[in-house]
Amino acid sequence: MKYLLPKNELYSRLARWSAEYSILAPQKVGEYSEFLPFTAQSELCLQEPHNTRYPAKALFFPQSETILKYNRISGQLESAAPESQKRIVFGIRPCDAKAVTLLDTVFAEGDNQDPFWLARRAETFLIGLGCHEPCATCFCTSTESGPFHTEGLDALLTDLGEVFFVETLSERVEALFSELSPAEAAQQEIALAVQAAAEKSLPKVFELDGIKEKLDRVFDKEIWAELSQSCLGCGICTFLCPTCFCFDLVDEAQRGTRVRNWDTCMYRVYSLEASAHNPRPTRRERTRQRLMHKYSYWWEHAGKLGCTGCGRCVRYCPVGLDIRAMIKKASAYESEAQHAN
Amino acid sequence: MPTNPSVPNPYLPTPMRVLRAYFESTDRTLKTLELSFENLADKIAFFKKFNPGQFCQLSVFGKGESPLGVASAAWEGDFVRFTVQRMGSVTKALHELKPGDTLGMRGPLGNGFPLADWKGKNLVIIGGGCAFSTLYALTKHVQHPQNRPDFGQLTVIYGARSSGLCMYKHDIQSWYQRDDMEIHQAIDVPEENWDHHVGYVPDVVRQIAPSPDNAVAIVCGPPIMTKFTLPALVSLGFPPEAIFTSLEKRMKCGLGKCGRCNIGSKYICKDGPVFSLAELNALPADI
Amino acid sequence: MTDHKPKIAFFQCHWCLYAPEDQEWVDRRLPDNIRLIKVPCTGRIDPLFVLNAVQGGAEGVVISGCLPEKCHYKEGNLAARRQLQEFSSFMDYIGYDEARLRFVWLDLQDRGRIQRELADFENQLQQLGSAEALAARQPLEEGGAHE
Amino acid sequence: MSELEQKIRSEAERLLKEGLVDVVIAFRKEDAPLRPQPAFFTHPEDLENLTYNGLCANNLANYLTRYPRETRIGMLVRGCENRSVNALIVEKQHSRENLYLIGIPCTGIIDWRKVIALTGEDILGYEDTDSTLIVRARHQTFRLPRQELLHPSCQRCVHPNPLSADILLGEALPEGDPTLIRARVESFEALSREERTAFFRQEAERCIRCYACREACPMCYCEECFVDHNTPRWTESGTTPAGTHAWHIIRAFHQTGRCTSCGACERACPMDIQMTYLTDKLGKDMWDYYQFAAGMDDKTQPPFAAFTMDDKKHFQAGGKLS
Repeated sequence: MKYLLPKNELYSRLARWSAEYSILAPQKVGEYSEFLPFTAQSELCLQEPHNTRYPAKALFFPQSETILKYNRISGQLESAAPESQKRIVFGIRPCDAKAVTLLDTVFAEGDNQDPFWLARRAETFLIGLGCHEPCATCFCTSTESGPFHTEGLDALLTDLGEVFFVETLSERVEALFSELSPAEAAQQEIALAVQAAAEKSLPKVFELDGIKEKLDRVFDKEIWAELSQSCLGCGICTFLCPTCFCFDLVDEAQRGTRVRNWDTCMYRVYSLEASAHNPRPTRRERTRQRLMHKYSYWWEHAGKLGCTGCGRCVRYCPVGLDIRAMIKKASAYESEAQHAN
Repeated sequence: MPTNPSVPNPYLPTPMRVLRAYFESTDRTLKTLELSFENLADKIAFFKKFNPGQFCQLSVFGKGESPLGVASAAWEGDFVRFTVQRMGSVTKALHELKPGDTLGMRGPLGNGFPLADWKGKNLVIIGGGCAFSTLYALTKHVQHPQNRPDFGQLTVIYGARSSGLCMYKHDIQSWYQRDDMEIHQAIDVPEENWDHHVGYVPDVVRQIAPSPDNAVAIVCGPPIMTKFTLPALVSLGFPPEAIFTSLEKRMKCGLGKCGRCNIGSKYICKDGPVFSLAELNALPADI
Repeated sequence: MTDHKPKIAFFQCHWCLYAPEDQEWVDRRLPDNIRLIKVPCTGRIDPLFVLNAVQGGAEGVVISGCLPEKCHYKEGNLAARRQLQEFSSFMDYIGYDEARLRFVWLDLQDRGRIQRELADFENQLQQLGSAEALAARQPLEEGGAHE
Repeated sequence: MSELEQKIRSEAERLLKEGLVDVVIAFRKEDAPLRPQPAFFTHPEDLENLTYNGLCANNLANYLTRYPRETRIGMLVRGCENRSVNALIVEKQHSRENLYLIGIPCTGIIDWRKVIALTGEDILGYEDTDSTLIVRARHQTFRLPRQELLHPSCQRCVHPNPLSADILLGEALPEGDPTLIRARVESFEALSREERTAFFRQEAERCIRCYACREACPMCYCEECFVDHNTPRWTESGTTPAGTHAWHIIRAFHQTGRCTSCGACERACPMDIQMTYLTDKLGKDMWDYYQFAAGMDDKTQPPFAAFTMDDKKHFQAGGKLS
């Protein structure tokens, strides 16, 4: 169904929903925005072209969480799986919503499903806000996504100035919007025009066709040394990435808990073995792993690209490394001979 | 869309107790732990899934988890055996455990050896160092009278740096008396009173030259040994589909989620640790 | 407030020449609220140790070392002084009261001083009240705490 | 292309062509808007990509420790980078003979975040002039006053000129006002204890433990960082308050007498965490107690390594500095 949500009714609408749901929406923290619980005092940040700085995956897969508690003396163990909670994530961007569906393939499919992910995911509605002004660092149109991509969303909002054009995408959120006035054909046309214009403002930076094969071919080539030369080896690109899911399990001996923390293949210690052997000893191998995982291995694991083009890694890389340029260079690098010329 | 939040916590270990703990090597870097189950249900669940070649995550609470290959066969009894090399903080803590101590275990994890595919074949088992532990489990499994008819000839080649580092000495000594298998042991440098092979495993393999006819070769050992043994087997005529090895990498979850043991399209913990050489050749050289 | 016994982490250089009865008291009769951590030299005390004590719920930290010219390792305590002194002023800067860190550099002649210092320090901590702001970790229970 | 950029390029070209160095570390043109990248030139023909302007934000001395000491390195250095190089030489991380420092008097690094907050990201080009940054965005051209765009560390910079460069390109600039950096520390010291704690917590607890501050810092070259050490583990591993506090306290403290106030840590931080107020405090203390400032020459040991028996006159009976 299609509805119109006047902007001046937004806060009262959210307040009404908040009786039944806890609502998470982007709000300003200093210079950036972050998903925070909506309260009567909240001021939403929906106009900023930039996405929230911290990725929305954290709402389902927090950076640090206790997975079990133990008592070393009694030997008692206790699982710390969370309770499912009715939540609405309001204003999530399409790239982040798509990323959540990508992470479903890791945590919610096949054997050994992750109860932590499932509990947070089951009753959480994703109400997305399309990007009518995509940023120059965004590249969702190149990554099987787009500024108004609907994958993973329960509803999608299009900013039409005074009103949001709402398109519901799943049965389960229909009741939330049923009191709103339905959108007419004219408004839908305006919305489509806004969506098309946004899409057009973001031309593709690379074609995905054959990119996996091209990258697989250059796996052991020198290009990775060149691409990773200025890399600092920090965790920004992976921690801010909405699809990176690597984690570490650590015993906090002083608390008696085993916690799960985000981890990143960009750290030296990530792959360092107790014998001191490190299969990825330099930034060259680590950078390669990050890019190959997203642009080659994901396809084999899940049949999908592991990047949604949100642009966070481009925007916040402290040395200005741009994954778009890196992928382009790597996939264009066919042979050492060509490089020498 | 995920719908079922009531799945069990796969990171929660099952409680275990140390039944026996003894050193395997004279330098005290290798220690064998035999663990018994605290709960009957856990024991039933474990043996329902268990297959030689699989591994478990052993937990020492406060220190963390360490992935270790199972070194016992199911018929040996209601316990699970591991041989632990003292290396990092967790294995050090494992070495400090005494009979009666409790610890956690998750598993069995991974695929294990494809025993069903090997039915009727001759087995050439080649191991080096403490990585022999899972091959010991395999050999024990095959030796059982019920399983023995499923396989043809059984040849075991086991190398260690010195006689002091040879594991499961008593039992292996008894294998020389068996008429249903061949056992070859090797150490790297000559020692007094050692009347078996001397030399590196790849060379010993070339010397023994097991026949590739209707055979599979299983190689587990330190990376350097594996690296040179695989080509030795290829040159003996074993096709890559008939050579198997077990990989190791740093692991955390053991469930194909934490990303750490990723190598190309595979996760060693979930899709392995046992791979055929043919499968390995298709993976990127990221190990 | 006054009957509250503040938790104190007490780092002692194990070469410190205490009078025998003082050492006996430290080793065997230290009150329950004081935890003794022996180190081979004050130079071994990484500021991390102090921070760890603070985060684990120590309301005060005492560091006892040798007089400048009496270090067993010649200059371990000299290195320690510069570092730990700066660390305490740095902790003060971010809000942890400097008065919760006390240095005691002493010698055989200072008979009974360590007991007096600890009693005085305990008194001082009682005046200061609780130190929750930076004790960011739950206090440890035996066997590992259940939160 | 600016005159300065041309000079740098010619000098780099000379060094490479004459075989005086193995590599020239400088900056190259950006892929992402306003973000020139550190670059490593080994062939003179690659130098066409070399760029230099106020948006070159990294401390290049950071890359020094990646090379063996025998590698002859030509490096672009501004005031702070030169001091970092000096501090690294004091710590024997490279040898001065194998370095050729191309010095540039620095007019300050422009904070790209401040720029895009004003102009948006859709930037077609820009020009960095003495007093103005001219940004051509898609719909509008902005002329922004440069001084206001500078990164806070640069606004407080005391020594903008390289101190020991082999060649100085451009006119030396007047020294900065040394009271600014002190004033900031002093104003923080003047806050109440509760306010100081609150500020520290507000900043530190936003940390996502990405360690960009560590990796961007030339002085953080340890093979194994204290947070990665696990036998025993001294700090909490996650983004809990205990974990983030410990990281920020100890990271800063390890910089005592070593930090050159370049601000690279803050520029790298993805969460806009202020942390130079921590290292600046330590710098101020080192100056007040030991009259030492890091990186002013390549010989003097930092105070924590230069303790003496005479120190006892510094200390009162209680062990506090007098």
